[in-house]
Amino acid sequence: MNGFVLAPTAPLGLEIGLGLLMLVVLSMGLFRPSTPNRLTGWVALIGLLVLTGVAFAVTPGGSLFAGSFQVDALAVFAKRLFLVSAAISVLATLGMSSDRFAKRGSEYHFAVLASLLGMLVLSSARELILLFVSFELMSIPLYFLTGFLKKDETAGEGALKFFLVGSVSSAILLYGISFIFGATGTTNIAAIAIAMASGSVFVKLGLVLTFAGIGFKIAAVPFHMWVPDTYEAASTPFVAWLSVAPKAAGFIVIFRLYLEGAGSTAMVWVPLVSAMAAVTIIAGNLMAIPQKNVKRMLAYSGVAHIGYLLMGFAAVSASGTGMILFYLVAYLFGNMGAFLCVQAVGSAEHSDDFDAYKGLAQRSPVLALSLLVFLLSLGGIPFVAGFWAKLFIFRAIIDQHMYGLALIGAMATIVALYYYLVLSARMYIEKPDNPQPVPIAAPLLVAILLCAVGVVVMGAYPEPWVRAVMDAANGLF
Amino acid sequence: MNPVTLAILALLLPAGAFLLIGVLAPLRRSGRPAAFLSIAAVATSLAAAIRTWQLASGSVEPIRAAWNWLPGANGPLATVGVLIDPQSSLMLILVTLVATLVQIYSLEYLHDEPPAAFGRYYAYHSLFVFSMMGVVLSPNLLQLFVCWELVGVCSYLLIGFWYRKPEAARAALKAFWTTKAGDVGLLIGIVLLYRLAGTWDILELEHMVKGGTLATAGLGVITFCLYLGAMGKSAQFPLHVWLPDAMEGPTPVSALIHAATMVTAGVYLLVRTEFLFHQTPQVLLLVGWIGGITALLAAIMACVQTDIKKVLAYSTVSQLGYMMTAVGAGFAGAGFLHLLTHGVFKALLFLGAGAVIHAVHSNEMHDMGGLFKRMPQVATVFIIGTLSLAGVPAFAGFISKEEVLGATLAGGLTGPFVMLLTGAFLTAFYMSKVVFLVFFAAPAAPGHAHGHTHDDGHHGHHGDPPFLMAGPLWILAIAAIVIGVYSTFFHHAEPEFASPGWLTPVAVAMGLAGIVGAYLTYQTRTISADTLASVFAPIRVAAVNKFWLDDLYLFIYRHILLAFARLIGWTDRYIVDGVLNVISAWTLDGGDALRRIQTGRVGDYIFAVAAGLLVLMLWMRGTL
Amino acid sequence: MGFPILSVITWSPFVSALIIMAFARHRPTLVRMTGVVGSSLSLVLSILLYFKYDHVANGFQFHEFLPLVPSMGINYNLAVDGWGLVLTLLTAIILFAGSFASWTVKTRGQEFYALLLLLSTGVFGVFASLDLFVFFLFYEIAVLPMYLLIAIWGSTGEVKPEGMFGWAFKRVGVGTKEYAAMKLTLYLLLGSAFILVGMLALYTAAGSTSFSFLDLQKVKFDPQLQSWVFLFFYVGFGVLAGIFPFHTWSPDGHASAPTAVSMLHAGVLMKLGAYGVLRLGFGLTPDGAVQWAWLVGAIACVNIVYGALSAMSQKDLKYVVAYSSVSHMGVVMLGMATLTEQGINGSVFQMIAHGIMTGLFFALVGLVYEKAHSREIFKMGGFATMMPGISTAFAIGGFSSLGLPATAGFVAEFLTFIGAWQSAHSWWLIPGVLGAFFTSIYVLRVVKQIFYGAKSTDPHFQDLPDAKGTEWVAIVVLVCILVLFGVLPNLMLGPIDTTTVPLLVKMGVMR
Amino acid sequence: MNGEVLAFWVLAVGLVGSALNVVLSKNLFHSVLWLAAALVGTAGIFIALDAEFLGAVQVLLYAGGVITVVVFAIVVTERLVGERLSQTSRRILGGAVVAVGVLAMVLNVIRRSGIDMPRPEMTADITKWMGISLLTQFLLPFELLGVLLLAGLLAATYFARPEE
Amino acid sequence: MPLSAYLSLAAVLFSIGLFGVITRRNTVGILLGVELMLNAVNINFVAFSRFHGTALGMIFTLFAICITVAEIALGLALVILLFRMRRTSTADHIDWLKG
Repeated sequence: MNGFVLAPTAPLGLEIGLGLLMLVVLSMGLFRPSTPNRLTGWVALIGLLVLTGVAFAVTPGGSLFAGSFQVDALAVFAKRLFLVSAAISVLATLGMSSDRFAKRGSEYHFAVLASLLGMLVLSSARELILLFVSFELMSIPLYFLTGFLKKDETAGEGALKFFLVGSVSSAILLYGISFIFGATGTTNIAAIAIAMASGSVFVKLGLVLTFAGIGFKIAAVPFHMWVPDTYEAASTPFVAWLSVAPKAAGFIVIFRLYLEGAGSTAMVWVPLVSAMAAVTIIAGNLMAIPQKNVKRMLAYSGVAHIGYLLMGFAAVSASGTGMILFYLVAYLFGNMGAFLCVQAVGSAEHSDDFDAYKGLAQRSPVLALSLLVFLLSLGGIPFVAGFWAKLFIFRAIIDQHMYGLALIGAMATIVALYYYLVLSARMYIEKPDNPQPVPIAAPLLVAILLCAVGVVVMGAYPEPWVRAVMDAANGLF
Repeated sequence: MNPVTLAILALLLPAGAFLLIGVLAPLRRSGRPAAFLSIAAVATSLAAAIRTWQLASGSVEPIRAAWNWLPGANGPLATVGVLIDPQSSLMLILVTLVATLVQIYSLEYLHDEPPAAFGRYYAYHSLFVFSMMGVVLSPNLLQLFVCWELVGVCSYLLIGFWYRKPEAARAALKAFWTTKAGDVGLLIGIVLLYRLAGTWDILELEHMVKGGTLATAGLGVITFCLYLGAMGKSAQFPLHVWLPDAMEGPTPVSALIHAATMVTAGVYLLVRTEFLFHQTPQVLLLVGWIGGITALLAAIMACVQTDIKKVLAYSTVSQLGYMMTAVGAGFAGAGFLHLLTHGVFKALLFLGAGAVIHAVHSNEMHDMGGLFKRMPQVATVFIIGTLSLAGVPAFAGFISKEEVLGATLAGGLTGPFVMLLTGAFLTAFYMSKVVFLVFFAAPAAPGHAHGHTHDDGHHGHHGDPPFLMAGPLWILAIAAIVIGVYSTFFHHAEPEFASPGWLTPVAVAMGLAGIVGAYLTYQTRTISADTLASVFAPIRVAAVNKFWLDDLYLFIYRHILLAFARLIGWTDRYIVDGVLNVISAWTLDGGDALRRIQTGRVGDYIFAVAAGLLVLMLWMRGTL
Repeated sequence: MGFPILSVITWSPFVSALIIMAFARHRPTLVRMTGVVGSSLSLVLSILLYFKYDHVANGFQFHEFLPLVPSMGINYNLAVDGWGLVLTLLTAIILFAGSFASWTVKTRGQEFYALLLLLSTGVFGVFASLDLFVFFLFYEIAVLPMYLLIAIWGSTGEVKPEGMFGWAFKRVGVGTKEYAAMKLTLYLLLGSAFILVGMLALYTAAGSTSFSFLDLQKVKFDPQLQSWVFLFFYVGFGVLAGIFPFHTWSPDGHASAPTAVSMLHAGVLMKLGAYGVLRLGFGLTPDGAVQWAWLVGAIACVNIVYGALSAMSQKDLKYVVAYSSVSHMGVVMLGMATLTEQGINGSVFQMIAHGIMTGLFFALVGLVYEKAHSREIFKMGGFATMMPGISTAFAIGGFSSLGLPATAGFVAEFLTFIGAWQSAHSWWLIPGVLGAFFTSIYVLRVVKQIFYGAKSTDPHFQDLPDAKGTEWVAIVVLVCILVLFGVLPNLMLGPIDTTTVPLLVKMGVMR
Repeated sequence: MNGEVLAFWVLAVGLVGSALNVVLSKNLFHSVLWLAAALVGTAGIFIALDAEFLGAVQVLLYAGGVITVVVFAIVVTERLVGERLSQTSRRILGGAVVAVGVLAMVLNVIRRSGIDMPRPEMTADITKWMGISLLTQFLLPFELLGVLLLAGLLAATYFARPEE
Repeated sequence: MPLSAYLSLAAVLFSIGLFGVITRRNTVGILLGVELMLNAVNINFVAFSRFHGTALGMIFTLFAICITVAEIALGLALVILLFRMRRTSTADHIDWLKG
């Protein structure tokens, strides 16, 4: 009998599981032990690993609430991505030295999981209300997580900026959604494509406004300005996650709203999006150049990466979409890895400045090599994941004959390589001030190596990943 | 053995010697063994050359053999091989003969050199002999060019043999650059020829010309370019400037390369391609005139030299002018004949001068004087050479000079003929001047000469040279006489042209007048040299200053070429690279500037979001 | 399939690099020996390859095939034709010489050898790849290690920030090795961005099914597409080939780089660029090539003369050699732009000739620098007395570079000139010949200044030793090959010609 | 002019006026009070649109809850700083341009949309329908909202709590 | 009143709110502006909902209001946190992170 009762909720299995995990984590906070420990973190990690395992076992199919929650291929793909990134982030957090993570671990991990819950639901949401609520559920814990180290002099500032810009953006987003709803009279996402096809101005206005809102989330220029400040202020393992997962979620929303079922009507966005992509790539890369703080540099470079992802959007094709997903996965490993390396160096040197990286190759060869690999991946160099990601994106837009955009993207890569190389030069060329090896907490090291393996494996053998992303993307068209 | 095998053998022996000496460092450093190897090789070559000539003179048709060198879709693009005909086999003998003698001579002449340098010298020599024979035997113009350039390199290396002397290093460079400038023309000519004719083979080309299948349009440019090459190698005005400086090299080198063989390669080239030049009479005319000018100007300059080698060098330039004039007149045979005889007696003169220099340790004539008593053998052979050069009957130079003069007149080149005739007088004059100053007159600057006398003990051989040096001198002297006597009295080859009867007496008179003039001026001092100088003051000044050509070239090199290069170098660094750096700097600055919009004030961030929203809406207003 | 000879050639340096990194830490002798063994293996197999190549059948041979990303049509597909054959041999020779020329690298020698070998794997791979994509991957491997190689082991020069752009010079730090390394790397990567875009354009235009050169070659692309794709290839690869005005990375980069890196970079990597233009530009977009030949040739002429004049004005020995590369690469580009059999043969042959001679030059400059600690031409003098071997080799290199017969340089230049005169733009001959003449001026001037003439009175320049021991290997090998190919050009020209002719037939400029 | 129209205009004028005061008032406290007025006015609009339940929610949650919290915050911060909070504005010109621009664009779209459909009659009890659908169709967002509020609450207390 | 009237009213309110968030220097002031914007959104939803004859928009509004409350609570907590640390609630003064 029980099986029958639970059966209808099967598509929600992951979310329910996550909810239970949240419950456990939260209640562990209620029974706070006298000596702070990181048990909640481990519990959260193990739970996440289990869920990740389940996610990889899930096959697409199944829907709930009259189709407003649907577990299609894209959703499954996204959920896996979110879970993996969250697991890596939580794993890396276990290596954090600040005892706040031990004392307030329950709140921290609850917030992470809550935000993750928002992402998981978001990836399946096919209905505007659900989409919006899950979007907000994803966002609000992020503000909290940004300010988590509230005793740090800048954490609050980062959180406040993130929050203020975020709430303005979400108001704009909601305003846009109201027009979309108004144009169709329904909150079903499938109706949007139909309304677009009929040439409804409200739905277009709504989508423009919504785009500004999502632009904030994915940090496209000029909606990106919170990014460097927030990244600099927040705890690094969290930033690693922040720089990847919510961005991916933003793109999932874009797929759902702008591309799914839209067919050729989606072409209307091409000029706008390509212009935005170009501006984002150029501005992001330029602003990354003069940075002295590696986290800020990575933040700006992350902005530039969003531009490449937008290029994939501008391609408006199954391959473009698929390649965004591929890029996101490559970016997940590359960017998270890079941030985790920053964490490793930062906790040893108490500085995220470039100077802290002097002679890293001679101090900790593994760490330096990992960071180099991540940087190369971000720079789009062959044999690491980022190369294929950029390549596929370029290929997608060249398929659409947008050669100029491809060229801008390709040239901007050179600028990006400049600052990546400057950092590499610090690591490999200069002599260390302090020849001691950098101490790295075991969980952090494991997380870094995981990312490195991901980057290299994807770079060496992209085929299965390509197939996976194309399976996920094909459903949209 | 058939002539081809012989010729190849002759060709490859010195090459083998060069490789052995060049690659086997111990052999090279041992000095004398290397020299013997080289001499053995070149002597064998001489024998092979003589045998080849014998065989070839029996055959009516030229003998040719060729192997593929550069591939091409439609048959080979270029071949290498040998072409044996009377011209090439005669020339081959000249080259190998002089080379053999010079190499033997050098054994003694350079015996003070350290063994390693000695070995190096013979390595270069072997390479030179190989290359020169390559030029001579070449059946096509490309191979000729290849060997031609190698010859140039050997010349460069041998002029710069005493590279520690800055003058030698500079002279080597100057020789290379000047001849190279001419070679640029030759190269262009060869390249152009390929498109026009599709072949470089001399026989094929000749066949085409005879068959009338060779287009004449554009041929003038080609022959002119070929002539440019010859001009550089054969030191024609205004590219003659390198040859006098080349005297910085060891004297045997001057004898071999800068008198007998290499410098005549240009003439040889023109002789070889005579049929082409006949298609382009304008170019031929140019060749004639420039030859005449060269002959005269060089003779004038020879008169004002005080360095014995320089006199001989200008004399060589002048004689090359003679040969060229004959070619330009349309009678290459005459030029070629002069080439052969000149090769013999000029080598003789140089080697003789070398013997003197070897004894005196100076090139300056005022350090010499009255040497006849001390070095009677050297003086004798030197006088034989001088008489040959002056065109005195029964000496080698006589008949060929007659031929040249006759050819010039027959070719209708009256202007050049007058120049040559004047030149004949001057030639006799300056050569006799050398003879009188060096061998007969009292030392001009006794004090100076005395300064040397106490060195005698050190140098030991202030008399006739030892056998190794004297032998070659005598062989050449005898050759000069034999050729002279044979051609003056026994063998009257039917000339291709008719010369007027007055020509021979006038020419001989010119030569004798020159000798007499020199005798009066420098031996008896009846005519004051100073008076002569003041009478011809303007010409003298010009001649002493080499007609300011060196200054002109130096100016072009320093103040035009190098200055322009500096300008380009500066442009590359500060403009071309500068623009790149500016773009880079702008990118960096752009990052800096753009970074400033990140004010840190959240109000600005929000403003950016709102403004971005407005931009999005404005952008999409067309579709809204 | 048999013995994967190409893969072994390509990957044996890589494996050596791995061995070095894994086992040879702080054991310099083992490092060197491993490097030499790895490069020797490549060399021996390349020579074997040359002899096993069926010169009659010609075309691509020694195919190796391994699916890599089948869904995109990317395969690991190696094969060589005549060009690939000779260029592989060239690479092997230079690598072999380079591994000896690096004998004296003291600091972090292990990493140096590893990077150097890694780089050569990239170069081998480029010449052997039939798959465009793998080609590109190898291309990147060949370019990237350069950054570290120059930035770590390079030398910093001196450039006065002057002129109206002086501020920019200060801003970017012109003259430092970091600057040189960065400029070189970024410039070349910029080029590869163009290549990538062009490559993808062809790939998609052909139906996105295969990156194979053989497949793409069969497609008749739209002329307009060809037109701009060719330009992309030209600019992209041209940057590496040092075309004006994108050549400025070359002098700075080569001057700053350590000896073996300069050898490999100027000797082989620049050829990669020219090879790319020829293989991809001419092979895949023939109409574009025909359309733009005038531009390629005109810029090549600028390169030749401009490079030579720039070289003439340099005071730093390495800069002279570097600028001479710019000039000589102009000959390579000019040859192909002629669209004639001789021209393209000359172009490829010049790749070989220049590769060898510039490798030789850099090896010698490295030796001179090692012994005299100076690259200032006009401070040195009379070195021939002390280092006769080096000066002789230098002179032979110089002769080759000025196109003296019996050295490889002559054959290359001569063929190019023949091609130029037969092309549609016969005036190209003039700058070409002029360049050769200018080369004779600057090269021999340098030779004279440094090696001949009176001995310099500078106390640093007394009692300098000649090359000794392993230092001879690179010099002797390169000199011998330079002369060998000059005397017997058919060794190389045979295979080259059999590849050139079908290309020209395909391009429709030859029956 | 019927009652609805009159109500609309009165509410509209009141709303816009109070909204302007919210953004222009020098005194932060006054701004808050004007916001309360605007929120109540909005509730009036809701009622005019037959959404009485929402109007009630608006008044209770917003005007009641939000304003209280804001006032509380202001009071707390004023107490901390010991003086009255006044506020000034900057970027007025830029803000005005952007705001007017956005307004113009939106109004233009509204004008051109031709959306003016007739206002249908109310057929069912909206409140009841809302209640039912919240627990059926919108159960999931409803649950998530609970999580969200919990997370928000946690976060707010975490930040606002003085140092432990 | 026609739908467009409600929509226009909402648009005006939204723009005023937007003006407010841009120009306000006090963090609380910015939050008030956000409230105005969200208010406008809610009017939009309700109006559309009413004219479409569906309650979906009202449900949306309900969610929006609740989320807004959570948001504003969080925001004010942050303001207090910042105020405690920096002694200011003027947004422009909170600019340690920049560049």
